[in-house]
Amino acid sequence: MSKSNFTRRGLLKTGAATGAGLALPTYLSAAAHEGYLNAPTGSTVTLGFNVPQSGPYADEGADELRAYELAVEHLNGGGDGGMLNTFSSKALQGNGILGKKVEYVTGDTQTKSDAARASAKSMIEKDGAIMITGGSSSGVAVAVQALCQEAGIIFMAGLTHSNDTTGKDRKANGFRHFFNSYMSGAALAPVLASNYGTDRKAYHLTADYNWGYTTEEAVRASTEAMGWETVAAVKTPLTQTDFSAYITPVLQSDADVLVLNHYGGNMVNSLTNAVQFGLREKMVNGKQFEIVVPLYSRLMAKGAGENVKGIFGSTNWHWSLQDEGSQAFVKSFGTKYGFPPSQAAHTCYVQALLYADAVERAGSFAPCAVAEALEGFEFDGMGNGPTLYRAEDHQCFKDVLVVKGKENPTSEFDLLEIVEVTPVDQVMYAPDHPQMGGAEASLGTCNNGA
Amino acid sequence: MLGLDSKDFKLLLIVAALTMLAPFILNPFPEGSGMAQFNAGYPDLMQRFVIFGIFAIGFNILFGLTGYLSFGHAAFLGVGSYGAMWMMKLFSLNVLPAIAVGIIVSGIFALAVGYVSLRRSGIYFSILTLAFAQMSYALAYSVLTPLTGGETGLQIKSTDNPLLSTIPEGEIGRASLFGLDMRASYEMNAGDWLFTFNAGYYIAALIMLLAFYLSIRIFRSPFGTMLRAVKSNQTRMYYTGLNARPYTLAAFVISGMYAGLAGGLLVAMDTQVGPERMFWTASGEVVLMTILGGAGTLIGPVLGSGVIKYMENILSKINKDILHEWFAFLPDGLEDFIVAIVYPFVGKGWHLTLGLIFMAVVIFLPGGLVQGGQKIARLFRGKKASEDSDEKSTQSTPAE
Amino acid sequence: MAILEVKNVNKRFGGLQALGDVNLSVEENTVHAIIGPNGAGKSTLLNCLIGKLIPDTGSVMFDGQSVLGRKPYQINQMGISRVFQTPEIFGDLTVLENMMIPIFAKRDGAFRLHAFENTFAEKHVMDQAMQMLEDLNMADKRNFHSASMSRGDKRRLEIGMCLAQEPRLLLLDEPTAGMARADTNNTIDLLKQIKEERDITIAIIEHDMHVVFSLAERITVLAQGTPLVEDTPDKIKGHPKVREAYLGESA
Amino acid sequence: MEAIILQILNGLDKGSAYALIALGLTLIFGTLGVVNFAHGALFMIGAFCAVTLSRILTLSHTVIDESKTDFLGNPLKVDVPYVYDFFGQATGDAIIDWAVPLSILFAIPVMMLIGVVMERGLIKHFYKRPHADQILVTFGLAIVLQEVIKYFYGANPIPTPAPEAFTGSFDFGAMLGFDPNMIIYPYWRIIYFIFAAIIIGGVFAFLQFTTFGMVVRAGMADRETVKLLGINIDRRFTLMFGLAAAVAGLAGVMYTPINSPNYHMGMDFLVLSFVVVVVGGMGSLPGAVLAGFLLGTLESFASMGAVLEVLPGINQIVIYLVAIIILLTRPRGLMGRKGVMED
Repeated sequence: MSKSNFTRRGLLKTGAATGAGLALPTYLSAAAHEGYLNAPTGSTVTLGFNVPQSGPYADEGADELRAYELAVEHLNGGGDGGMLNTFSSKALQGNGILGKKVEYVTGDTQTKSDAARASAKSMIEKDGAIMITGGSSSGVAVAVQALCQEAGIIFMAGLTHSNDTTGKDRKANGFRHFFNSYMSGAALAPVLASNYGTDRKAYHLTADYNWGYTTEEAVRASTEAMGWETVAAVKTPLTQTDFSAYITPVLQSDADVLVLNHYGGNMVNSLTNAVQFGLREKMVNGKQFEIVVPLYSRLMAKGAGENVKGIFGSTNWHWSLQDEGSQAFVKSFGTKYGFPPSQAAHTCYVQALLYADAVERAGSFAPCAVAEALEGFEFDGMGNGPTLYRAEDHQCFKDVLVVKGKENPTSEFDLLEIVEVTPVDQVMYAPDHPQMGGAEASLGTCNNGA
Repeated sequence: MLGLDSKDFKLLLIVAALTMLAPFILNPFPEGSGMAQFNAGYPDLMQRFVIFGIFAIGFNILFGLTGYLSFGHAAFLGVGSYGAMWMMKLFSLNVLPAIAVGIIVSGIFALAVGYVSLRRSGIYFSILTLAFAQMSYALAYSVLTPLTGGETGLQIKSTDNPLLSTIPEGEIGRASLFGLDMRASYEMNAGDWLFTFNAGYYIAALIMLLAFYLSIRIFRSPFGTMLRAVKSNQTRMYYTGLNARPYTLAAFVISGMYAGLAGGLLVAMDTQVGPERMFWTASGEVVLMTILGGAGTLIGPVLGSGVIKYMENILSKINKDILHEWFAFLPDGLEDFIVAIVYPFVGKGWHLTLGLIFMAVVIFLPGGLVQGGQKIARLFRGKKASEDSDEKSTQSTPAE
Repeated sequence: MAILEVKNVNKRFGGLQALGDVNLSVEENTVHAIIGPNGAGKSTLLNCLIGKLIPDTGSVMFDGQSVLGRKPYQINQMGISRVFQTPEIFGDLTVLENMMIPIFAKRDGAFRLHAFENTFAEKHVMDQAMQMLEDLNMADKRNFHSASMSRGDKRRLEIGMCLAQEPRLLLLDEPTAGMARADTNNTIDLLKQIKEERDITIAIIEHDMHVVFSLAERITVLAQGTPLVEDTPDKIKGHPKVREAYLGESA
Repeated sequence: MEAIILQILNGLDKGSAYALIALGLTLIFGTLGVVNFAHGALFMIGAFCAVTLSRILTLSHTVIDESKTDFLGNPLKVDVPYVYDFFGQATGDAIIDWAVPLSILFAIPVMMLIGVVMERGLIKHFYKRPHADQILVTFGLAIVLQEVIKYFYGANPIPTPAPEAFTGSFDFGAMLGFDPNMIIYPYWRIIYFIFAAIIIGGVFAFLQFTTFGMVVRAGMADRETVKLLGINIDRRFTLMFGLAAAVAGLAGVMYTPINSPNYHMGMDFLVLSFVVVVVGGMGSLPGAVLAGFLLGTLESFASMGAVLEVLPGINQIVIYLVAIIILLTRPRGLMGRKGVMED
């Protein structure tokens, strides 16, 4: 029996292999054709956009989907071309990918790894998707990335910030454009030191799951290196909604900075609670008490309302950036949807373009060829300045934005202001950094799925 | 036949035929056509149909027969998965020992949870089981991370070297049955149709048939009768010299083992497990599957799980573009109007449709989908047959 | 020989002395009635016999063995079956299944994991159950949903289920309460028939004097938690104390 | 010491939310015998009443401000709420600021109406159905309500702050002779606690001292007899459902400044409130309140760093652990009646 470990429906859409009739069941094996799974043979190619459409991250997922739709439009030559005009690589022609029109399928990750994998599998097995992208949490990213590795499909991660995605759980078929916990820590620490001084006592509240752990570790390491002391680090349940029981002990500790290693609903609630308890008016040891949120997102900042004002954090990208890439993207996104894109939308849009570009440059959809084209790829014009897709761990290295909640927003989107653009050198680390799984972490070998 | 009376045997044959022919039945629409979106005959979903079918069949042995409503059954599914996963990581990539370990681990866990929870009945029992499951979930997510992998869960990694399996350098181990890869598929083309026959699916389906057969045997056994007696009247049971506790505990453990089997199979088909598999909504899902299909009936839970998984995997993938494609034949204004009406119910709105179905079924078909099927069958059979079945209903043919 | 021996049983509920120094002995193969006005402690006494309540002091011996501290199902396994005031049957099951359960219980004990036999293929159990249904004249109703039967039929079934266990002592708790006249008479006839055909001891708690006097061989009158008098029906009828405490009131 | 006092305050605060939700849940169960899985959704809808009112109050017309630009570089469109036009900017701001307290007035009739419609239209037909059916239908309803809210308001949390006047915190410590700023508690949380106490007291008084309440309590004890007395118990039960919905809704309204509401907040509370009700004893109103406060306080204490050092992870499971212990030692919960919901 021939083994085609995943099926390849893309083939059939074209009608090229049909007509055998009932009498002659054909053994299909991907290897027999192009040597890789779901090779597109007709005039179209299908991408799989796997984003949260239900659950707490549904709005973020919806924004990711908007970005993907825009990317598809631009790839197929529609619209104003967006970042295609500013992208340093000029391989993309606006005629689809390798001349094939880009089509897409969507799925709901529900922000659960089981559901996300089910959805990704259906894209691979049923719809013949050649690449999977999207997602709004690290657990899902790691799970889907592992699936794509097994299946032999390229995975372009969406919003995932945990070190693990390109750290200890890195995979040869998976790529991440988004920044990570380590970079947040490294970028934030100098800014915090210059604003709040080097003699600070930090109290960490950490969401009790992998992303929380890596973020706490990263921020602690880099702030302690600046001279800060960590007085306590308390883990909070992921399902917690009211953080009062975790905030009140902060009042009694001698800490003068609270670091909230929370994201999404956790962050909205813990920050709101912290402000309610008057932490921002508090003075400790003659110093103003401060709150820090390592990972910001505009959508979450919106949920926390007034409470974000003046609070430092980091973000992957922000629409107020003035480089031409960002402006081009904001313009086409804003024109199409009426509001500026989020960082999730940005990273997803860029990932879609980077994938398409890599295919063009490789001249093939074969995952290993695409991976090779992406590895070590240096580019610019995508909103983050010169960027490197590092070959060793498939992580993008680029400038990191340190932002703070804006005091006088002019609109409901204008919530964050950029404080500093931390240059890429400051957030660089070795691929075998201990926070990234050490020397043991390995990409494994690339899988073509056939 | 096989210790079943002819009616049950017929049912088993029908279910066997349906599962064996599922790749055809679930793919009724030609590839590339607008309706192909509704095709469900791809390996992953077919596997999920039968695996969650097993889960629901097992749950039904407890809930359908004894009336004890466990609200924490997903814990056994999760524990079974973790057990099977570790077996594959450490011992062998062969799925059989992994599944066996999943069943055993879940069985032991169910014995402990059941022993405590069954001291109470009614909603107090439900809350006890819920509490155990939520504790398992919370601990798996956090404190037990070294054992469970926390949020990320467990996958087979390139660094895993199971004792009995040899994996080529740099490759990641894959679940197999004596060398047969679970993901191996054979595809058949017939005109515009494409049918996929997946090794993993057929293994899961055979196990499901076995599980279904065992459940029929349990339903028809004196043990099954005793379980129904527990549901019906515990007082009379005690005053008939019978101790209800070991009966309910046995049912609880058996259904926990079914859940472990389902959990082990999930890992065998897709080598990954995460803690949200044990969250209370997952426990709620199997309750809904069972009630939706028809609690206490043989085939109901399988139907119920099929409907819910279908919604989750098919309906959720319908996006605006696909709707526009479907209704493209309409005049523009009308097309937009129809799409606007339909869109909230599909894609990201699939939960809404699911909620409406729950309500509709329970309002109009109190006996679940099985009752709906009986109603339709009665319509077709006409008046004479309807008299028969009326008589039957007063005679209470147990469960089908 | 006394099959059931109750000695010095006391039971208090808070300030209420429900049973005070109850002594009672039921002879083998007799029909023994326990009567008394409302609140006399009949039900409390019964509950002490079958393990639902544990007396504060005293002993309850069945066939030479103490029943105290045993669970209801263990006491049942010793040979005591109970018929309830409102028929307790397995309402969701068919009449035949109802009848088979006590036979399984007798054969297999309190628990057995016989999950792979077929209920209706257990020929021996089936035959016994059918025989019992024949005896009860209920064979034609064997496939009825038992909850949908008349109260009289339910009572009949319940008594049958108890008999199917071949108990040595059958306890009846107001077996005709709330029944229509015809059903009551049917039940009396059934009990008479049982008494004649089987070697069985029957203890009956009853309100309805018609029932008591048509069945009982000995009667214990209970008042305010204490046995007033114990004697044959004829003597009880004329007993002044009884008239005063009980019959006088109800007459 | 300070830490303990603060955790007690936290517990009372958290407990009041649990108690309010559990109160309505057990009220519905006690009067109607219905297991209402949509109760969390009622809480959520209450919260969105506040969101809706603040949206209504900020209904705006747009004015183009040429001096500023929006993100695309076009002249900025500034939204001017109509209330500014009606009352002037200062009064208008004050009204918008007070949106949450005002929502109480708005939420009571809305929630009563929703409750009554729900009971008449759906729940009524499920009184005699098995609990499993009730669970399925109310769970379905909860999903539907949730999805409808998500459709209109999105999935993101929506900030709904308390009025400016209540945003500070109160220094208990200074009052009790501790160092200042050691034991402070936000005004709004204190208000929430007082509000909960008033509502709970009100419901109890209503059931205790009014004829209506007496009939309902009699109906809870023995529905058939009350019916035989020729009293229209059904209509009263409908009103009870409305009342329970209003209690849940008000709990939601007042909760919005504490945590920004989102569409699934009801589900987050549902499981916990069921645990609270069962620990308190099904159908027991005082039990629900007691259990609410008890579990709230325990949860707070389990979250203390000192406790977590000894027992890591205890904060995540303490409620369930306590529920298990209580249910095993006190079979019918803290104050439950015998035989209720045991089959």
